[in-house]
Amino acid sequence: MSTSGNTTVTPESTGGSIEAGWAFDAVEVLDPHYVDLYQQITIFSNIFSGIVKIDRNGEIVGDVASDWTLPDDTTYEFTIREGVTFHNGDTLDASAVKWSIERLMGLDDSPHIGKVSDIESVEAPDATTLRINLSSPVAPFITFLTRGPGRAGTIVNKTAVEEDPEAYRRFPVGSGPFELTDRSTGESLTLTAFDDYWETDEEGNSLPYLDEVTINLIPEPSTMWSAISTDGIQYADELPPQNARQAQGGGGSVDVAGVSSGEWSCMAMLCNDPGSEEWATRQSYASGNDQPTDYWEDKEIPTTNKKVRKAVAMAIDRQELVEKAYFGFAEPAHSLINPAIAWAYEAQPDNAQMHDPERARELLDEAGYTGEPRFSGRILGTPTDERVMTVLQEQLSNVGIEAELDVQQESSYWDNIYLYNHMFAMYGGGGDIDPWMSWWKQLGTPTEEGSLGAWQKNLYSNEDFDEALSQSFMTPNKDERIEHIRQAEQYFLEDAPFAMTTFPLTPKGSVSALQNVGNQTGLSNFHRAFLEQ
Amino acid sequence: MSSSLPPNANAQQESNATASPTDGGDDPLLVVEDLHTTFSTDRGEVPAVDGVSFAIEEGEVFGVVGESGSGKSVTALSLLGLADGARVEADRVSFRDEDLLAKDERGLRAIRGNDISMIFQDPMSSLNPVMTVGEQIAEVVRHHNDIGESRSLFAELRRKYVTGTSESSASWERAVELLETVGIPDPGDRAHEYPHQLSGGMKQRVMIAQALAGDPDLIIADEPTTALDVTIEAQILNELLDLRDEFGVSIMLITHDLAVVRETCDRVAVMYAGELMETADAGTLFDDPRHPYTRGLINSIPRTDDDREWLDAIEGNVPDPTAKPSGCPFSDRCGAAFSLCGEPLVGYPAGKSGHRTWCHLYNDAVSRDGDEIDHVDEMKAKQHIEEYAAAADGVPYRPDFGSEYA
Amino acid sequence: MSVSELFKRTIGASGGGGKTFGVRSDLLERFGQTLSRDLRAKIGFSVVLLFGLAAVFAPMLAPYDPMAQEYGVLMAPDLTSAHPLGTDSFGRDLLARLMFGARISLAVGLGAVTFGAVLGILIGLVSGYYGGYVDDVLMRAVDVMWAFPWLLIAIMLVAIFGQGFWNVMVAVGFAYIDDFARLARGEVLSIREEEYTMAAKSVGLGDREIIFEEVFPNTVAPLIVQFTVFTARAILAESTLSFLGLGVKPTTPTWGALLGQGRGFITQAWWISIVPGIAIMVTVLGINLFGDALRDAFDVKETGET
Amino acid sequence: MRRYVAKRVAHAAVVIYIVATIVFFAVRAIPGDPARVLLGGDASAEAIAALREDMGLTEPLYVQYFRWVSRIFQGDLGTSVFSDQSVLQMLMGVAEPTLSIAGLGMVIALLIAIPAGITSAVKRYQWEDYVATGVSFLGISMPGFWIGIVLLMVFADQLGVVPAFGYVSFRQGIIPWLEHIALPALAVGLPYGGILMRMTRSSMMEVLNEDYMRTARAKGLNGRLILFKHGLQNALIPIVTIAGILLGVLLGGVVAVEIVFGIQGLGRLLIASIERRDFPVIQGAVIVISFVFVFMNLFVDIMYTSINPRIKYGGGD
Repeated sequence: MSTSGNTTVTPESTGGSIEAGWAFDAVEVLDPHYVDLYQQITIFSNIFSGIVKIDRNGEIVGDVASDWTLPDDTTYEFTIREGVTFHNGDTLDASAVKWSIERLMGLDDSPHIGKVSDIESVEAPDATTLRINLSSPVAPFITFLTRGPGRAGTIVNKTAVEEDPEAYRRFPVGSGPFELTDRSTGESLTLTAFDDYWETDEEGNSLPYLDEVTINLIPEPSTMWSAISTDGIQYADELPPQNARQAQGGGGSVDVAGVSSGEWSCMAMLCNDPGSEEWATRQSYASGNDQPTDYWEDKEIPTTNKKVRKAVAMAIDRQELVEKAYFGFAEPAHSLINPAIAWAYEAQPDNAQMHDPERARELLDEAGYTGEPRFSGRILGTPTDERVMTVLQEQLSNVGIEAELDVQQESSYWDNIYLYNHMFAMYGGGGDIDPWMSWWKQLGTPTEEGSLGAWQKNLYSNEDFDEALSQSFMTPNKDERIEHIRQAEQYFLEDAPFAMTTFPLTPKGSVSALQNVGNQTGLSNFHRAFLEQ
Repeated sequence: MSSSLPPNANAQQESNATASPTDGGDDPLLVVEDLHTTFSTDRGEVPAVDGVSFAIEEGEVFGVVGESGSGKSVTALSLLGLADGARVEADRVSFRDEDLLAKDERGLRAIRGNDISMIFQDPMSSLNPVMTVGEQIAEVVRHHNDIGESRSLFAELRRKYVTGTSESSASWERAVELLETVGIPDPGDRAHEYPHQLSGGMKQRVMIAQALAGDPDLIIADEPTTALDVTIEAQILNELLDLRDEFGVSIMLITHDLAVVRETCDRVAVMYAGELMETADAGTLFDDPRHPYTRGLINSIPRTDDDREWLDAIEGNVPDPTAKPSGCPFSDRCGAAFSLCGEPLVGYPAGKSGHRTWCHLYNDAVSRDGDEIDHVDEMKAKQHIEEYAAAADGVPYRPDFGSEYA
Repeated sequence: MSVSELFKRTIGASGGGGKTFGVRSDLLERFGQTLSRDLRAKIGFSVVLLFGLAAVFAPMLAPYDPMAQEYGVLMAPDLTSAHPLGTDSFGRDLLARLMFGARISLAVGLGAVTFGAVLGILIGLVSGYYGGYVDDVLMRAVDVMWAFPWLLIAIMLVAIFGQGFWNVMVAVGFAYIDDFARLARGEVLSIREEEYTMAAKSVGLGDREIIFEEVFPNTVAPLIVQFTVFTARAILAESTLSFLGLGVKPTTPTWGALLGQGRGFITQAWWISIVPGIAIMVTVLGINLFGDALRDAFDVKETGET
Repeated sequence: MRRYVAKRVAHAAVVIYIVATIVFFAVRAIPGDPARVLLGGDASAEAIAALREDMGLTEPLYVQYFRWVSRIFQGDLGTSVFSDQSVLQMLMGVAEPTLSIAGLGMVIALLIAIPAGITSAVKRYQWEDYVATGVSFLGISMPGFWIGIVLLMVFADQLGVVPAFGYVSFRQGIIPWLEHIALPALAVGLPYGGILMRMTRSSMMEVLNEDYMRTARAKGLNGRLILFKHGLQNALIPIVTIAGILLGVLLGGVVAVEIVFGIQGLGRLLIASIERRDFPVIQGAVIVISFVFVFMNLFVDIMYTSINPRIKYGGGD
């Protein structure tokens, strides 16, 4: 299950407006250089252009850049289209893109500044040429430049930003197919078709087809379902999976597509004692806490044993998890690379994490955990993880591991996770369209300088793995890069720092009349969507 | 009927024959015969009023006196159908020859406040705290006089909650006039005040004004002065008497205070435990009290010429209404109780017209010296009782007293 | 049950029968009478007893482990089947979960009100008895408490102290402190001037003795009624908190949590949220009926105090 | 009267100030760091420290407190940590749906409770009484949000007579506005109405036994007039106070109901803000809620004087 529709579909007639629902309680920021949440990305992708974008097959293609080349490993040269304008009428040329990138480079408080930290210089020798020079090769760099989810290459408007940077965060001006024309606090946003949008369809009709899209914020899953099943809205950015399954089975008027937005989910297992000599200081590079927790003093941490971690990974019945916790809207995850990264994804690589409770028990026996229960540990998670945790608890108990669920509100979750006082923690990522995004900060050995291991949740360290990561990061050549990625993946599977669970799919719902919404990598792009008469 | 009938029994029958509708002028204003008011409670039937008969003449002040719980208030409420939850039965309750018991709620409403109005004991709680006194009087005016002011629910509610009652309306003007009549200074301003802004005496005057507002023929004043200071009490009583003189209205004055009776009433009925003990005109009752209970009551009044060391209190308590002794309800407290007291009570006439005592001491078959019994001819006495009872039973009771006022 | 226990204890503390300094020893008797005569009391008491017993003996009576997941998820209720009240979205038996949920919901409800009552009554007694600036200070504090809508207090407390049985209990109970304080104070003020308190003072009893041995026993009747009514409300409050995800522990079955979990399935599996809702309704209704009967029996005037 | 109102307003202001102070310190006692929430869970320690500094969270608590207080007195509730919007503006945005639901809920409650309570009292121990009492018992025995769920199921999902979600401002039309808030208002109004109905019933029963009601009958007025002209206002006197006190119950109910119906109101904002530790918004919301609560009660008290002429505030002006 990935994308639906195809680019060559054209409508018999155009126009019309739709109501859409976003499962979100407050959009707030829409300035792409600040946006951090996927629901925001799916909205602004309709408002902005990027240097490049992801097409419906998951490939990176040009957006305002018609083409690009890599003269060497550290230089990107883009050809910028002519005749592109911002919603306020400003011309979008190479210098406008240059300004946009340089703006992000100067935003200390942006979560995306890291994506442009290797840029040495940006040049715009003429209106259609943009050159970016990197200080060292960065293989995932091009993915950072997609309008969404990359964000670094999403082009903001100089005039509007300089006029009122505060207002711009909430009410941005872009150059995408729709312009934001109205928003009321927390409740709804109106996207109106941008008349001067540069792109046309294959028959020369101007895009977008729709006149207006009203985005309603409907954080309540059940309300979302009520809304779309009674035609109160025509599109749901995210349906509750249980209702999505109902829609698929019931043959009603709602079409559902389960799409991967580069999401992966796992249970991170504490690999080292934060209070140990080796980690006391090292953990602070990730957590920022100088004083490691003394929670584990005089306590045993079974998961520091590789065999135990592998056993836990084998205890998980991913198919059951998909059914029970996701109502089918997920794929079993046997390794870390998610299906949205089509070019690197392998469903079951060698040594993949497979359900094998027998072997799990053997491994636990070998590790010396033979009691009843074999051992007990706490799983940290947020309320959204609750269903998964509940199923996991049952599955772990089947191999003799007693798990206590510790469900915390998100903010307390983040406080707790960097204390390293839970043996297990629910963890994952989204919008990961390059393998680098899923493991560089998450699993590299934390260092005092640089981003490697900066997000360590479970104090994993393997020098060989680190080396493989570095290689894959510095090799833009896809074929060579994949070698390094496979290598790193094998270290990951051997050490099992994460017990992988699933690659969640986002159920996107639309009424039958609404066609051709672009759902690649979990987006909800309306620029070619139309209403059937 | 034999000659052994008590002489007055004959008289009753005769005068009854003369009481015809065309002869209303001679008729009493209100006639009550054999009134029974019974409450049903968890503990059984409570006969609050148990066979009471009396009549009130035009222009007279008729006192009903008794201890609390003797049934005097219930008697009054029964007349107007205001005794909630009670079963009211009587041989006759007629007002100006209209049968009050036969009337439905609607018919009674036309009587209440219009022909018969009431003044209650506690003016504090009996006036509506959230309405101006003027409006409380004016609404009676409106409802019982055709003065061309709408009295529909809607109009009344609008008056109360929205517009207020117009000062120039006839009803309001009349209310102010009535306040003046009952002796309230600055009646125009006072009419706009709420009850809590007035003193107790003033409030009772308001009650009186309200009672007058429908031009009634009879005002039932239920303990009108009990809640008031003694000085105010006299003023209010005088006010009532003045009104009687001025408007010729009859007053039924219910009180537990014999001193009040002596000063205001023309005639008096003494009640005990829901039954009549003695009726007489006021002078006679105090000069020649015959019933031991009446005498007890009178003796318990402090007097200026008192040389007694102790006031004579009546020993004991009013009997539990669900467990009254048979016969005379007072017998268990009565110092003069004797063998006949368990027999059904009948009213024995005394020398003076209208004086009647419900006490077997006055049975002809009892020979005595004062309250000292010499001899009782039981047989003859019981025969007498039966005869009196038979005379009262089935024959409309025509009180023969009060003819001097007729 | 607990009401009558509390009842006996307070009556017992005041010296049992007899009319020492005006203590009403007839309350227990009236309680018994109410129970035997009043239909409301009978129904209410039976319902509370039924749910109470189901809660206490849940481990023995429940047909399944409340956490055990069966693969055939979302089973509709069918009274003749193995799952008479159906199963939830994990295939867990709802009847079992309901019974275990009753443990938490009832315990939190009772505990919360007990907490509020103990603190509130203490404040009210002290405030009413001493008067003066003690009264001023305490009542201002109560005023401040009152200016917070209860849910706000509860949410803040849970946010600060975290989720958990005791925390939720305190959070819910906190809202009742001011009501009990006001009620107790009012009762004390009306009793303080009465003869038996004067009498107690005149025979040289100390303040504490007078408060706890003379004044308190005389405030018992309205407090018991209040206690009953608030227990009903506390159960509702707990369910609201759990529904908002701020209850005992997200994974513990409580009625409110069951309801909250069922909300997402309303269109496919109405029973998951309807059944616990009915359980809440019936229990609270039972308690309310019982409280109402008690109110009549003890002749306590209805107040709208929350 | 004026003096009394001034005194009460001053008193209310003090209460709100204390409430606000308590909340100021209470929110800072909530574990969790707004800087981390804002920057995302994986933000670097330096970035978080920098932001904390920026937000003034590194200063001593008393400095933060006094700065905050001085701003409050200038009518500045601060800016949201999360959205950079003015807190006042945010609150204004969400207050409308909440107040709409609470207001309509109260109207529904009163419209149900008062007639039902009166009928019940007048027809005591007759079927009307049993029906009304039974319904009110049901009302007070159900959680408001559950009533909401049931209503949503029946009227929105099954019958489709009203929209299932969201809020439409009354500025966009009264009918759509009512359609959107009818069910939520009913859900908050029913429990509130249940309590009020029972109060009305007992209050009315008491009034029916009052001497002045007997007086009114003795005046020969008809039953309905006696009931509505003489009885109603007296019976409402305690109800008004109670209605004010119960406002807390109602406001509490709105929070959960907003969530059921997916309405962006004050309650939702408050809960979301607590979840993301948005201190200024939490503080602002609490101040606003206490403000509404305290002043509604003040308003109720003043109304009380107008329907109860016996009360004269201000020590015999």
